[in-house]
Amino acid sequence: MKLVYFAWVRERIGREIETVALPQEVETVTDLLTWLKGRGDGYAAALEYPEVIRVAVDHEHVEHEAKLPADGEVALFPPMTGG
Amino acid sequence: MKLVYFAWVRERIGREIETVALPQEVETVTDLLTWLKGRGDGYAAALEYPEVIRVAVDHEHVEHEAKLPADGEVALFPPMTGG
Amino acid sequence: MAERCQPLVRVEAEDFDIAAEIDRLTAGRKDVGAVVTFTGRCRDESGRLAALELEHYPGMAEAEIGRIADEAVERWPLTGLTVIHRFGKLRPGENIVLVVAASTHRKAALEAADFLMDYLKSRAPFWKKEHPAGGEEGRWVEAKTEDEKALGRWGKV
Amino acid sequence: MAERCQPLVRVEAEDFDIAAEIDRLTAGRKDVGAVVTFTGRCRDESGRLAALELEHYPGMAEAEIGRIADEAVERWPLTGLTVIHRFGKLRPGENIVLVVAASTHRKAALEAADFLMDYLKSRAPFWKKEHPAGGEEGRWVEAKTEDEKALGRWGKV
Repeated sequence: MKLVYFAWVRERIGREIETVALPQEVETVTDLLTWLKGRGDGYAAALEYPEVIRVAVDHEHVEHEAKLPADGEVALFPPMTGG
Repeated sequence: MKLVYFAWVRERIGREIETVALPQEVETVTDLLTWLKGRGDGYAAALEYPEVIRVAVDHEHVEHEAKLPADGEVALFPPMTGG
Repeated sequence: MAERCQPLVRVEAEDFDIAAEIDRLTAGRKDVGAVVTFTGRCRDESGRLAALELEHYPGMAEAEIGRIADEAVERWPLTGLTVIHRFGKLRPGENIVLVVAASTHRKAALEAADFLMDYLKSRAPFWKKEHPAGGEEGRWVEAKTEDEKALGRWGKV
Repeated sequence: MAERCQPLVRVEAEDFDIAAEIDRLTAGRKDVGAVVTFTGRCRDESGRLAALELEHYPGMAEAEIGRIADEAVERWPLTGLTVIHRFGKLRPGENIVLVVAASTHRKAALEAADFLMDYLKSRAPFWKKEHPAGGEEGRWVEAKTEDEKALGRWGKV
């Protein structure tokens, strides 16, 4: 699975992009956030309040309850401040 | 009293501007419309439905119940269609 | 609350330059977060309109638009407001009216432009006459009751 | 009901030309009665902002703005719609975002521009970082709950 990070999520994690092999029990967006949080201090800092993290799968916003696709690009970022 | 007319009120009356001496009993805008209506066919055609006529005194909209000033410019015109 | 801006009102036959009017309200300024322009244009979907003739009441047109603009700068925290209304014969595709509202915040600029257009339609002393292609006699455009009703949204002015 | 127009969406670093964008939606056309432009600008009343840095998600930014624009042309009878969002470092007084909505009728153009801005604020994948004058570390702008609430006005999208 390709993961991409933006804004302070990217800064705290310390990378823009990475490819991960997800354990089988990671099925939903919420599962992914919980799993990532355990990968180190940067991840823990970025995902301290997972409920504020916005997630997109293949360029479309998804809810945290959404199932992850078998493959694709999952993006994690803070609430948007464009416009 | 100076009277000015616009749009189809002007066209039906057949003039843009005139100065009239009002009889003493003409006190309000409604009185003026009634009095003008009796001045000839053009006036009668222009003021057939006096309730639709808009009136301004010295460049400010006024209601038909308003008292006329002793002197000044009174404008009669149809509902506006600017913008 | 910031000082109220002084609206610019023009009633003229010539066309306006939208970019220049935006520039007038924004050049060199760092306090303008949002600029809204509304342009009303002469429209003819039927192909039967030769021109729209806009008659106005000189003096009152400027005064009445000025009153409406002053009301807008009292209601919304605008950093700038410009209203230009043309008169004379305009062909389909030509500009009729321009409102430019600038503010620190976007809602103020949008609402002020909306308010201005509602009031210009029903309160500014302008009258439109449609001149059909073919040279027949022109026809005065009738006021729409929906325009009058739209004013209800803004309360007492 | 007229055919739906195809919105134009651009995400780019360069500044935009508002007059040229209006022209694109109106030149040679007699069916456009109203054009609304909304310009969002980089603002700094305090004098302490050196630049605003706009990060975006390439690919998704265009796709998401495209979805919002498509929704707008379904909801309102627009004759044209353009949305341009800049990214990169912008200084106070510079343009950030432009919406141009054209329609036969004024309410459609105004409402569509208002809708677009509400959705761009809270749904388009852009993030603002403020770089203070003096060279200290930049600070990410926090999303406003009022922006999120503003979406409630438009029902389900």
